[in-house]
Parts: sequence; structure tokens; C-alpha cells
Amino acid sequence: MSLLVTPPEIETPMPSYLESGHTVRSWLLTLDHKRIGLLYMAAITFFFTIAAIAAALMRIELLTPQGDLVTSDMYNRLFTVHGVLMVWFFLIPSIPSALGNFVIPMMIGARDVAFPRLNLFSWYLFMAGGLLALYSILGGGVDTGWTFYTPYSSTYSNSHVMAMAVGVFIAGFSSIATGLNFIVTIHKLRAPGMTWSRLPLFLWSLYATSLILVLATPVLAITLVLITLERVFGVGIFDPKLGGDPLLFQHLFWFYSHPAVYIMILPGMGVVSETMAVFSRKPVFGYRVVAASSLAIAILGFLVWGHHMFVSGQSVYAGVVFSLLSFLVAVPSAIKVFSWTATLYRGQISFETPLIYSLGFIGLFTIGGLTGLFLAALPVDVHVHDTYFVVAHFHYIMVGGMVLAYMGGVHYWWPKISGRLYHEWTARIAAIITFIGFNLTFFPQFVLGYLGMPRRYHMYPEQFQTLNVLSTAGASILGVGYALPLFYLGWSFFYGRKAGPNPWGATGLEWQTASPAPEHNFETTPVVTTGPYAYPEGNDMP
Amino acid sequence: MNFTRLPFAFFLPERASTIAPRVDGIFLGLLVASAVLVALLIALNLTFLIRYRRGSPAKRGPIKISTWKLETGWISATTFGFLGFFYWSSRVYLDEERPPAGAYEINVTGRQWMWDVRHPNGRREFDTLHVPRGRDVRLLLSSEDVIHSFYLPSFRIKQDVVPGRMLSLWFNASKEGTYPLFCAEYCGTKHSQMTGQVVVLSPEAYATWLGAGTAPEGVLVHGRQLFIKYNCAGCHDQPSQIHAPPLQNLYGAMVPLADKSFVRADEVYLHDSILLPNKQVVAGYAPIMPSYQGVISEGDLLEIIRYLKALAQQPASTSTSSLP
Amino acid sequence: MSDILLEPPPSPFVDAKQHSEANHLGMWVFLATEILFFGGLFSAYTVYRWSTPEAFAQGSGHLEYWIGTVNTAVLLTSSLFVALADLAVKRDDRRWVTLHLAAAWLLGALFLALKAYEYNQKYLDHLVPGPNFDPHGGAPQVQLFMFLYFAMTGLHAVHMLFGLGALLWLLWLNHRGRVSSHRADAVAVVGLYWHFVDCVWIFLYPLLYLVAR
Amino acid sequence: MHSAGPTKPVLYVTYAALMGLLGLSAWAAYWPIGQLWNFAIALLIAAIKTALVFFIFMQLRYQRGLIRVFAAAGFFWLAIAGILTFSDYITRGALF
Repeated sequence: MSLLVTPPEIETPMPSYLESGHTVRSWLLTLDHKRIGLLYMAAITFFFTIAAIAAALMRIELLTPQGDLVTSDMYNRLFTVHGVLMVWFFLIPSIPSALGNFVIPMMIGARDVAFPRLNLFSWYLFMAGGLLALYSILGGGVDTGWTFYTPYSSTYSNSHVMAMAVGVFIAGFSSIATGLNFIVTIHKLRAPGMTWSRLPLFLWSLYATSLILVLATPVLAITLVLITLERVFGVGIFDPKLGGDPLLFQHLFWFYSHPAVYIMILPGMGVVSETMAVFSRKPVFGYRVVAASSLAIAILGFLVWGHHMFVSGQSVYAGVVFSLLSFLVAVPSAIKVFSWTATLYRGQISFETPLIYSLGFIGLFTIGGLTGLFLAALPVDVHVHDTYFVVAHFHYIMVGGMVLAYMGGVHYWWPKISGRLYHEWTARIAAIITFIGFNLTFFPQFVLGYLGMPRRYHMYPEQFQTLNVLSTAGASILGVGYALPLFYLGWSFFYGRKAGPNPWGATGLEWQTASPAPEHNFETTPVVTTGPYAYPEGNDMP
Repeated sequence: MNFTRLPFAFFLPERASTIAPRVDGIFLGLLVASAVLVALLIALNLTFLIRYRRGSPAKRGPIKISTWKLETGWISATTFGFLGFFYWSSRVYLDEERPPAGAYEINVTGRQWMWDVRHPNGRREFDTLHVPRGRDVRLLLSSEDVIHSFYLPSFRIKQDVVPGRMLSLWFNASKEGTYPLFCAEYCGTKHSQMTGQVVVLSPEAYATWLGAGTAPEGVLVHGRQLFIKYNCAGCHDQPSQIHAPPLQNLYGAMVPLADKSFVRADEVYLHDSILLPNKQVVAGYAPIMPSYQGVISEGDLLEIIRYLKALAQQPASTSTSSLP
Repeated sequence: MSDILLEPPPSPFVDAKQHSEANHLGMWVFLATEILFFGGLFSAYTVYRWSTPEAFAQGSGHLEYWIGTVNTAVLLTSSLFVALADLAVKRDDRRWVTLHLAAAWLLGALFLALKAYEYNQKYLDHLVPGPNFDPHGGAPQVQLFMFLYFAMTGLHAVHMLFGLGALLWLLWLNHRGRVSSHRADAVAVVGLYWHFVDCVWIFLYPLLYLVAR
Repeated sequence: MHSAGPTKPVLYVTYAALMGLLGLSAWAAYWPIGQLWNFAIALLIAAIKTALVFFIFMQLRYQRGLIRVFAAAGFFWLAIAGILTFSDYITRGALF
């Protein structure tokens, strides 16, 4: 967007946020949203690595039908660690807490988020929760699966469920604090002229995400409290021996955990909207509809949790209602996919790495979304529920969708984060390797699922071996795709070419300030006069 | 339709129940629709990406078509498409969930980590389920510990088995053979070994396999012992000091409840009423029966239900109190 | 360098009005979160009360009617004092701010004392869920009711403790002269929280104490 | 923004109303009109009391739309959780 940035009157420019202090203390006690964003980034990379190692061990175990690499107990702990860490300590904080923290204030032309102290506090909560989870893993692990279904988790499991539940509970409050901060920031701290209809789509999607964070997470928190109490006192409200209903736990759990799926995908959609606009030099097609669809997803997403319970013994009528709502929640997602495709039409497309990740996102998210319809269709879900079909489906959404979008976002804002450029071709190749490895890993799992292989199986019948070997082979390629950015981005952080304020020629406010960003983002408060993505039309290049 | 004959159908497991082809039909319908949509998207994306790469000579400039029309167009197209699939799949689901009258009932109990099967004549088997072909079979599922899930991929059916409740699952096996049985809900250490098989036999072979089983008299004797052991007789034998409903011809009857509704006294009702008596109180009786939740084992509970069933099938002349 | 230990942090706000609006909005968003936090328990309550009404009636009979009623009155009165304190802040009347807040604090403490007395009664009566629980001849689901009673009132009591801490903080701020009509947000925002916790109790009272009298 | 607010008399009247409603609620619980009606009356009174606290003590009456929206959002989402969960329980077993 074109800006009326007052020419800098100060002789010495503000130091960049990276140069404003080099001590450990200057990082650990920082109130700067950009530094906090990087703290999150470091933390989630750490948790991602542990969870990925767990996944690698599982994939190696599944090379053979027998349980020969690890014991059943160990295997059950591995998939629990993988699930818990990936969901609560990587996916949920990935784009919102790491990238969102970094760019939200810059994108709306503010100096910081509304409550900087709360922001730092939520990082510490996140770390406290994460360390407690690590403690429970190192102290013997948890074998309930990330879903903590009662009465197994409350009565029968002899593992460190309590520490894990409390860890997730604490991390949940970090999510709530972050969501609250973003909501207030987006409402109250927008620069003059930054009306809602000029808000970049990334912010619309993060606003919707924050609503879910604030309104869904507390229900998870209270549910985990109830599980913990049940383990402490030996009795609880989900206990069938007292007439309690284990399905009530599932209702409360999925009231959070289904919207949480949208916490894990909406921010990714925001990144894709940004990159599609920048790299095709066009406004996103149907801006208003795309923005509204983010809010629609946030609200409709709360109405569909029952589709996780189609075979649980839930009422048949509730099943039918939840099926209908689940079909409808796919509509706003479909709108986005169509709009992104239409954005390319008559664009000036250049194939930079973030765009490659975004195109990968569109492809994989489409498949993930369409297979979601299979799961909304009741009889098909009855067959494939709790099989590898479901595993493949949600990995297409969460890995194919969110991880690719996160990587795309990291590459897109990397110049703003580091002030430097990465090696473009290496990055493109890494993106393509990730895409290929991902499909090889997870596509066979759709077939496995429809053939009837249940999930969370340590051993499996022999007829499933070929597909499992394929999947493991794909995982090794995927691993390479994940590892490469660590190296070339790490290298670029210190030795990369200087990027300049706006290497992509983008219009967002964050690109109107120096790279790496100055300590307080802007020398003077920017004033916004046009909508987002105001690229010149026609054949002339800027 | 026989899809397995098609060369590309390697991803379809065997179909051994009457519902399986209908489920596969929806699956294939969704698959075709998705494939068309994905192909369309790939074609559009590739065309745009190549044609409008930066610096290409293709014509740019504002789009002529109305954005609004396009948006409404694809929103309504997807919505109606989705609603169509919803209607189709819900129809099949309701048929799948509504148990046919007169189905042949078999009890299945899940416990860590095995399936315990009881046939109507008392024959018991573990991790294997023998069923007759071509007959409506209704499984009555209960759990002794955690949630399990009874999954027969070749029948395309699955039902979670929840402690404290009796749930049911019905099917009609269409093809003789042996098919896999899995526990699909994670249930602890040996979840992946809680597997077995379902053997579909011809009705004659099934009858032979079933053998004589326990004679009805045996059921009555053993059941009566349990009936006394758990103090059921103290209140339910007539006449009694305590005002409790008689159970003589209860099974299969319609029972009037305190809230003025009616419920059929089937196995599910008996099972759940013994565990949680106060949930559905018979009209005219006080809610004084203690809960047997956690007191009675699932096995004994099923034996008592069989006893009550056998009582209802007795000639009317014998009264409860005169039984041995 | 913005460092949490170096006062004050650079404000992200352009003026006091924007700051104040953000504070209020932040607290209201937090209260929305709180509604759902308690909401999980209210949902569980609804489901179980519907499925076992007589157990809930029996369980409710074990609770002290007079304590529930008196405690409701105590909390309503403390809310009034917090609202009056807010008015006193706007008049810049420091003495009355202190008196009102102190009254509210004492009433909050009285509430918790009565609560503790009732918890102890339940403990002596073997009405605390667990191995020593005695349903007093009622259905086993009486234990469910008592579990919900302890979970709901316990969670509420934890919120009361946080509220008492916040009131102490306000008293200290006021003592140091850092509360005034220009800096009224602290009292107003803590007040919102206090009133909200009061509202939770307004619902807990009929749901737990008045099931079948 | 916050210059407007309840005056002292308004607060006292509200407080009197709250205490009156509390008394009514405590008394109504003993009316022999059936558990369902007792429950409905108790909940209705609680809802009125909460509305009084929200609108007067918490000054919702004097706030702009945004704050009201967030105040309502919590209750709205609570209703979603409650109604959809409850819909499962009341329709269970109805098919059979």
C-alpha cells in the first residue's frame, strides 16, 4: 500500500532490533514483540525436532509388521510424544506465536503488541508447559495418545499423565494470553487509516485464530483439570463406575480440539493469501469474501466437533446434525482455494520460494480438505474412523498445510527477521523435496486406511507392509526437506546477502521499514491511504 | 455393482456384508468428485502459472467478469454439491444404525486385550466371531475396562465399546470366509494385538459349529444362582417385602416409565438398568434399587440377562419363586 | 532496549485514552475466556443433572442452605463496595477508595472462611469424593454431584483468592498514591474481574444449593 | 470513554434489587410447585441478577458495541457448547 511516511528527520537511524542488545538478558527479558517472536521460533524448532525424532522412530518401527524395534509400551509413548508436542508445542504456536508476534504490530503500523509484558509472560508460560511435558517424557513418558481419552487416561494408564496434562494446561494459558493480546492489538493499535477493509488478509486470519484461541482453549484447560483431579482423587466425573460418561470427556475435549484444528490451519491460509498477492503482483481475488471466510471458519469450526465421535456411541441424530455442519464448514475453505487460484489469473507471477511453498500448500490443503468430506460422510467415516485414512487426512492439513505455510512464512519474512537473503535455488529445491517427501509419506496412508489398518498399531497384519515401507521411505525424504532450511537459513543469518527494506517489492507496512526491523518498528507512525495489495495493474512492472 | 472387479480397485478391501457395497459407493462417488475437482484446480493453476509468469507477453489488466457472480457461483455450487453428498451418506448411515427386527443377537465383551464372545446358546469363544451368512446379526457390545472399538473392515462397520453402557452393531454377512477383526480405539499396551477374525459360515455350518450349547435349563439354574448371589431375588421375587417390579415376563415387553414414556425391555435396557437403575425408573416404583456399577462383572451381568431372557421364554405356568 | 526490568517499557499506545480502551477490552476478552473455563463444568453439570436428577437432589440436600445464602449476600455486598471504590477513584477520594476496597476484601475473606467451614463439614461427613466417600444411602451418582460441587466451588474459590490478591495490590497502589481519576484503570479492571467472579457464584448458588428444598 | 458510569444512588438501588432477588430466590426454592419450576425460577432469578451486575456494576450499559460483543461472545459460545453437547444426550437411543 502506498504510504505517506514522513521522511526521516532523525540523523542517526534507530538501531535494528537485533543490535539493540547482545546479552542473554536482553533476549530473555525483552519486551520487544520481534524478539519474543524469535524466542518462540527457537522454542518450537526445539520441540519440533523432538517430535520429529519420535515420528522417525515410529516410521522405522513400522517398516516391518512385527514389533521388533521398540516395545509396545515404547511405541505407545512415541506416538503420544509426537502428538502432544506437535499439536501444542509446535503447530498451535507456530504461525501465531512465532511469526504472528513478529509481524502483526509491523503490519498494522504499531510499535508493539498491546500488552508487551503479558506477551513475554506467555512465552514463559509456554516454556514452563513445554518443560513439564519434557519432564513427563523423560520421567517415563505418557501412553494415552494426545487425545487423553478417559477412562484409560484417568484410571488405567500407569504413565505420567498428570505432568503432561498440567504441562498442556499451562501451555494453554500461554495460547489464551497470546490470543487476547492479538485481539486487543488488532482492535486498538492499528495505524491511522488502517481500516478493517484495508487490513492484510494475514491479520484477518490471525484475528479469527485468536478468537478460537480465546474461546476454545479454556474448555480444554478445565477438561485437563478434571482429568488431573480424577487421577489425584481416584474418582471423577467421567468415571463410569459412578455413572459418569466417558463420552462427556470426548465432547469437552473435541469442543476445543476441533476448533484447534482451525488454529492450526487459519494462520497458514493467511500466509498463503499474502504470498499469492505479492508474487503475482495482484490483490487477492475477492478480498472481502476471503476475509469473511476466515471469520466464518472460526465460528462454524465450533459447531462440528461431533464428527470425531460418529462411532463413539453418540446419538445417531447428533451424528447426522454434526455431519451436515461438517459438510458446511468446508465451504469457506473451498472459497479460499478458488480465490487463490483466481488471484494467479492475469498476475505477474515470479516463482520465489515462499510462492512455491504456498502452491504446495494449496495442493495439499485441497486434498486434505476434500478427504475431510469423506470423513464428514457418516458411513465412510464409520469405516475409516481411527484408521490411517484419518492419520493421512489430518497430516495433509497440518503438515501439508500448516508446516508448509509456516516454512513459506519464514522464508517470506526472513529478510525482515534477519536483514539478509537466503540462497534462492537451495530454498526452492528444499521446498520441492519437502513436497515430494510429504506426498510419498502420507498418500499411501490413505490407501492403508481404506484397506482397514487401524491407527496407533505397533504391529500390523502383513498385507499392509508394502504401503508402510513406501510411507517410511517418503518420511526419510521429508526429513531431508525439513533439515535443509536449518542449514541454509542458519548460514544466511550470518553471511547472507543484505536484503534491503523490501526485497520482494511488497506493499505491506512491514516492508516500508528497514531490514532487520528497527527496534520500534517505524521511525514515525505510518499513515495508510489505500487498501492492501495495491499493485499497479497492467503489463508494466514496478 | 462389483467394484473389486475393476483393475484400479486395489484400495478397496473385501466386501463381505450387505452394507459394504453401499459404503464403497459413497466412497467412490466422493473420490470421483474430488478427482475431477483436483484435476480442474491443477489445470487452472498450471495454466495461470505458465501463462502469467512474470515478463510473459500475455495480456494483463482488470478482469472483465464480475467478481461477485464468480463468488456466488462457486459458493452455491460447492454448497449444493456438499448437501447432495450429505443426503446420500446420511440415508445409508440411518439404515446402518437401525437394527432390523428379529436380528440374531450375540454378546461381545471387550477387555484389555481380548474379545469375549457369547452366542445365544451359551457357546463362548475368544477373539473369533462365528456368524451365519445371510442373517441379520446384532452384536451387543460392552466393555469391562476402557473404551475399545469393534472394527470389521470387510464389513465396513465399527462401533466403540464403552464401559458402563451396552451399545449395538448389526450387519448381514454376505460372503462366507474369514475376515479380520481389529480393535480400533486405542486401549493401552497391547492395543495392536487386540485383533481377531470373524468367520462367516453357511447357516447350516454355523448351526453345526454352534452345537448344542448350554441347555435352557442350564441357563436357568446358573442364572438363578447368580440372581440369588447378587441379592436380586430378595426384592424381585414375588411376593416380596419390598415393592419391586416383577421380572418374570419382562424381556421383550414395553415398560412404562416414571416419566410417562415407554421403553422396550431389550438387552440394552436390562444391562443399563442393572448398572444404573435410577436412569429409567419403572412407573409406580420408587428409585430404591442400588447400582451394580462396579459390583457385578460384565460376565455375570450377561449371564443374568440371559436368565431373564430364558424366564420370559418359559411357559407361563412356572412362577419365579418356584424355580429351583 | 526494552527490558522488563527497566521501567517503564516504551508504551505501544499513542495516548492514555487508547491505553485505557485496550485495558478494558483486554479484561472483557479475558472474561469471555473465563465464561468458557467455567462453562466446561456447567456443561457437565447440565448433562448429569439431566440424567440423574434424584442424585442431584440428594446431594444438594447435604449442602448447608444457610451458608450458600449468606455467602451470596456477602459477595453481592462486596461487589457493591468495589463499585463504590470505583466511584471514589473518579472523585479522587483516596480515603474512601481505601475504605471501600478494604471492606470488599474483608467480605471476600469472610466468604472464603465460610466456604472453608463448609468444606470441613463435608470432610467430617465423609462427603468428599474418594475412597472415604459415604453416599448416606443415596445413589452412587451423589458422589458425582459432590465431585462437581467441589470442582465448581473450588475453582470459584481459587478465583476469589486471585481477586483478594488483586484487591491487596489495589490497596497498595492507592496507598502509594498511584490511583487517581487519571489512572483509574487498575481499579476499574480489577473491579470487572471481581464482579464477574461474583456472577459465577450467583449461578452456583441455585445450581448447587437450591436443587430440591 | 469511561466518564459516564452509574451514580451512587443507582448503585444502591441495584444492590437493593440484588439482595431482594436473593431473598426471593432463597424463598422460592421452598415453593411446592415441582422441581422443574423451582429450577426454572431459580435460573431466571440468577440470570436477572447477573444482568444487573453486568449492566450496572460492570458498566456494560455505558459501554460501546465492541465491549458488549465480547461480553456476549462468552455466553454465546457457552451456549454452543451446552446445546450441542446436550443434544447428544437427549436424543440417545431414540432410534431403537
